[in-house]
Amino acid sequence: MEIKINDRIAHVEMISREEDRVILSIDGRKYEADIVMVENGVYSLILDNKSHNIELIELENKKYLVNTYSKSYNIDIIDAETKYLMSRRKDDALEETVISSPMPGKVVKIMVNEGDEVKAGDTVIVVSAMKMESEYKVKTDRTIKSIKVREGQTVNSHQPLIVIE
Amino acid sequence: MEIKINDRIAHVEMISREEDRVILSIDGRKYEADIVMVENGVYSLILDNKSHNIELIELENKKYLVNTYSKSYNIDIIDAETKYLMSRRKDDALEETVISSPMPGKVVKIMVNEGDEVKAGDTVIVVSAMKMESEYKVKTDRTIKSIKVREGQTVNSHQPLIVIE
Amino acid sequence: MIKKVLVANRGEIAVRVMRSCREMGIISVAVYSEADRRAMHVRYADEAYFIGPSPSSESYLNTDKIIHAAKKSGADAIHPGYGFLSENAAFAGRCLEEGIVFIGPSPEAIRSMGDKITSRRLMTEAGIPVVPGTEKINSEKLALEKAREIGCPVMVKASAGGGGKGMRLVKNEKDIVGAVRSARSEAREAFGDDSIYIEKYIESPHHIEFQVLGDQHGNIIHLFERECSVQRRHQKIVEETPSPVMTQKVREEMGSFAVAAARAVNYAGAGTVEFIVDDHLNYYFLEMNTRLQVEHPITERVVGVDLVKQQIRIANGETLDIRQDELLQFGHAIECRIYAEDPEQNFMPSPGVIRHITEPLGLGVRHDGYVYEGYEIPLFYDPMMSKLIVWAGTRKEAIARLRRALYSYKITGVKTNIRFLERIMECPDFVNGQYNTHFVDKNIDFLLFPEKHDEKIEDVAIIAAFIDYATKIKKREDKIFSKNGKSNWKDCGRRISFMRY
Amino acid sequence: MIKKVLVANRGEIAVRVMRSCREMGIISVAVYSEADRRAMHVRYADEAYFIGPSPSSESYLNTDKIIHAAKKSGADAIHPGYGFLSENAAFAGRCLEEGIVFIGPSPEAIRSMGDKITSRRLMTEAGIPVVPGTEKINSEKLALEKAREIGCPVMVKASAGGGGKGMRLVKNEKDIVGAVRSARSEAREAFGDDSIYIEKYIESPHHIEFQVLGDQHGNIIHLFERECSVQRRHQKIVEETPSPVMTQKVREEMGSFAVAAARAVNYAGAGTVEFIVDDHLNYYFLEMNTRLQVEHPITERVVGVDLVKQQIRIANGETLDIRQDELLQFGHAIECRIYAEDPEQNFMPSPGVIRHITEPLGLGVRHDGYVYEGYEIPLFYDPMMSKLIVWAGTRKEAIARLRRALYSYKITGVKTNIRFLERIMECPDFVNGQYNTHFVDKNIDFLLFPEKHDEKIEDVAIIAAFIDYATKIKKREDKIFSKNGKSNWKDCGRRISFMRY
Repeated sequence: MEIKINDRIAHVEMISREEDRVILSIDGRKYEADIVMVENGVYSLILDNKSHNIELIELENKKYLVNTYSKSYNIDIIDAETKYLMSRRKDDALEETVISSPMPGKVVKIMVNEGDEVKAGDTVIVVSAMKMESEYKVKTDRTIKSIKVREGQTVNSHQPLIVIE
Repeated sequence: MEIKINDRIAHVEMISREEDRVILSIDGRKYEADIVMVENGVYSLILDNKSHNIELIELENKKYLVNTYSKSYNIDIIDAETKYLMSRRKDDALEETVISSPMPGKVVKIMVNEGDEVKAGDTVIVVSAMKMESEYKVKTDRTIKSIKVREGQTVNSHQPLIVIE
Repeated sequence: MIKKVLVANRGEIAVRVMRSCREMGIISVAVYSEADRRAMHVRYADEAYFIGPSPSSESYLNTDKIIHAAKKSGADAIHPGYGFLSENAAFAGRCLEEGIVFIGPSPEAIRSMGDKITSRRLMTEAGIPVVPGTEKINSEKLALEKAREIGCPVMVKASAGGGGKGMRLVKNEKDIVGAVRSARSEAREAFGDDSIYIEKYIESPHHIEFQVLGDQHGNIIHLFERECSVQRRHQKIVEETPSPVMTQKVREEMGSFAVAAARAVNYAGAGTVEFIVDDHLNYYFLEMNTRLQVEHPITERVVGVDLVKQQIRIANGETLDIRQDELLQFGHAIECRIYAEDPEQNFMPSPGVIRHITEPLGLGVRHDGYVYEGYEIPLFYDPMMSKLIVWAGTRKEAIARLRRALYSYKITGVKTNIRFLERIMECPDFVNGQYNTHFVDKNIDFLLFPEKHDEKIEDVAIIAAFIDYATKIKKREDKIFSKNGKSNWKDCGRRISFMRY
Repeated sequence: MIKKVLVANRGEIAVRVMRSCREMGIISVAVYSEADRRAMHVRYADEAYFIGPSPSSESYLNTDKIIHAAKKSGADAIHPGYGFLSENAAFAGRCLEEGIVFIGPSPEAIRSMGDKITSRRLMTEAGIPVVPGTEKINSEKLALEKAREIGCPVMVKASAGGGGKGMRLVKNEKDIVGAVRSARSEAREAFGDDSIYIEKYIESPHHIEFQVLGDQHGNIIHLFERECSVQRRHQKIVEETPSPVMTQKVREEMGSFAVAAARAVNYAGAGTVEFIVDDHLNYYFLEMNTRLQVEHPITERVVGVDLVKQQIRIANGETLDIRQDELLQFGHAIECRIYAEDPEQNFMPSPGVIRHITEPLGLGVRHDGYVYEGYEIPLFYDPMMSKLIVWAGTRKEAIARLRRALYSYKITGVKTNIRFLERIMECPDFVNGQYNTHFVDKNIDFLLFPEKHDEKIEDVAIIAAFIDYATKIKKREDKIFSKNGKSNWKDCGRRISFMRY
């Protein structure tokens, strides 16, 4: 099975599992670990007698945000089902793009109208959250396909704000 | 509906409920409260502008341990279903009694054998937990019907240890 | 005597004020907006009053609603915390009119110190050094004269200015005329007013402030300094006391000036006199904050005084029970502010639901927070979640302790600046006590990009995610199994457990 | 130099030791039993080694397994914490043999102080007051003579005794012969040995102890006293420093004796000299604990010294960096121990799964714990979950602060003694500082039965339970509804929300 961690794709195989003791290989390296979930979403992992605490947040099915002591990782589990879905999705890619805010906020200003042609670097929308305004720009020349929100509206994180093509 | 709190039976009626705002009556007293679950099992209740934090532990269906700031209460919800079951159970009551430990522990010693006749005040079993031994006695003259555990065994809280009749 | 205090604030400071109230046997009253029904200050308070919609302007900044709640609850005093109405002279005056004690200085003191020009004049009159500078200037000749007087480098600033517009840094006298000319033209363009003024430019400024306490009977003391130069975008993020650059002589001088500054406005209450200090320990009055500061706990820790209790006692009309010569700085304290923000995305706020918290504990650690597991940080207010304050006998040990505390401090669900703060504690400039307000900019690469790519740690992350996934798959399978009555998982588990010995 | 420390312990003390290791840049190694895989010390440590089954005798008390783990991990030192192997001279000796630093005193010091008779003799030789008493006595005549010498009241105790058997309190001289006779007969019956000894009976005993630190170069200091008289079943539950009954003169005397006691056994490390003190401040050496005490944090707080770091430095062979005359007691600290137990059921331990914790925070509060939400307190070890330590400028304020902290300290899932501790803080005898080791027995009614029946609070509990029940019923109904596609709950919710303004 494959697991994507940031930009790396690792090959992972379970060799054995007996209760908390697991043996597995990652990209050919063999690991023998003792792993238990100690709190909701928090694992204690003892590997070569080193003690690790790892926090897992399941963002969506098979997608995790994983915090080790020093760093956060985005991890995707790529099992057979995911692979199949990925192969099907490929054709649709890049057809349209959605601008969204990574965090919830309030739409301060919409700088464009539907149908507008915008240049690379143009700001299309300004969203504020917690005393700070963020400007969202397009990276290449595009056309505004549709505007999904109105000024003053409260929006969730990752909610589509503007669709460009 | 009736709610049993320790030894008191209170009559409770919901008058209205709109989101977090509830109006209800308890033994004829009318309460208008703002109540929300803030954490898993923890309620914040504002009643006449007094702020209360109440922790609920559901021991089993319709049975709660409720902690207010100053005190713990055992609360049973007595709805129609419960009443029906209670009326049915009445006949079976007092037929046999189970001796159990309120906390998990280890059986140190069993002082009786099945079939033994014991006198009021006799110790039948000793259970230890966390450096402390507790002796369990019978309150009236009884006969040992069956012994469910053996010496040295680890037992859970409320697990039947000895059945007497 | 104050018996019931309404806290006109939210977040950690509201809880912190209520804690001291509780210790004094005073009933605490919370007010809350729509977004804050579940907030900790509402849960912690004895009483709670709803005051309106989430935006501060319709709730925490709404004087009428707060006064109304105070009246309804029978509170005899209002503590404003910091921010919101804490430096609002009109609100302080309104409390007076309504017969409610405002736990803070007089409206006059707030007003005088709130106005840059008035406070500068008052301080100059009281003999307190201010940043050398001029009044409005309209002639290039006068500008040149004044710049010579002050000595370069100087800043030319537009009187009507803001946002850096009409501002020029002049390092050599010969550039002054050109700078004045272009600043005026830019100011005219931007603000329709081309008057400018000149101020000495402090090259490596430290932000050092002194805590003061004054009672209503004219007694004023200072509780030493706080070094607040670790800032990003003019926002303090780490504060410490004593300041690593301070000397005993300068401390005493600045302390006396801080007391004099407070005296100049008949200050009663807790306040902070801010100075700008250069590398040679030349210091200039900057402003006075007429309220409790976010960073007050480091003073509390090193001096051993509960500042909120002192505020309440002073508001009660009591005489200060601490004498200046009794005070000493015992050991070293550092505070850092924990924000829900993403340092890697230009410190963008990261509101959301707190999934899991592990709070740092133990020797020398104070933690003033208000978020809890399951709590959703609202969009409407400041993203600061908590303050971590450590104390130790020495600065070196305090830094080690803060690193230890940050190491075990975990908040998931939102992004935080915890790792960024750890990097500050590892940064040589900070460790050596050699920093000024340019610290973050100067060290930003060190602070932001600490990690080497470590495949071993990646593998650890992979193991955890993989096991979580595999466990879920297994559970799903077991469910199907057990429905067919064929599961022998338990037996298997027992056997393995047995085999471990 | 010590670079890696194995902590041969569990629970809060293991975590506490590791925290100081982390601050010193020392790698920490945990050992754990079967029951402790999920314990906090395993999670907090840098490394973790499994050492065997849950019973202590097969894990934490098993010298071989611990030494083996130390060797395997490459630890150069072992910290024993308190309890378990901390006062085991053989274990300390074994570490020496294996070339591992034992962070504690020499085996000889442990052995001397561990034996009542040896330590009593050594102390007497060093001129330290011990409880007046006799050696073994086999004649009634001698007993009478000695009892006269000591002065009534006296205790007659069986030499081989234990559990109160063969013990007699004698208040009047005339009763001495009868008491000796019956004690001997009872002792013969119980232990097959009828020798007895006589000791002065201290009527209102205070348990006061002094913290000492000695290095390997003969420097020994004391860090003042701790008052530990609040006990139940000889188990301390609340400790404070300074002691409310202490005077400066007696403090200095006792401190000198504590140092002398340590010097008598060439003590190196942190240790505690326990005294029994009567109401007139007559004091007698009781015993020396040759390890860190549970209650060490109150000393740390008031004196400003990290005792674990000092232990490690001393074990490193460093010279003490603190001089006696530099030390002072700054303010007042109180510790209370939080147990998983049921005060209303004769303090029966209450193990179980921790459902929910709200930790007290803020000014002057230190919290040393190890349990977390979802953690199951094992059956095999001590039921102490944490220690709450508060500091304030005065004793009165410290009590108020501890009450405040206990108020907001919540642990559900297991029963705790938190309310019991709050009652101690409200109890007049404690508040007035007028208590001795009889405190809990004397005030048990006050401590155990605080609540008046309050129907209003019952109603609050009823509301919460009722709403929880009703919400569950509603959810079940909604589920059925929504399956039929008929739910209009959301619209309804919106309408009501709108109507709130």
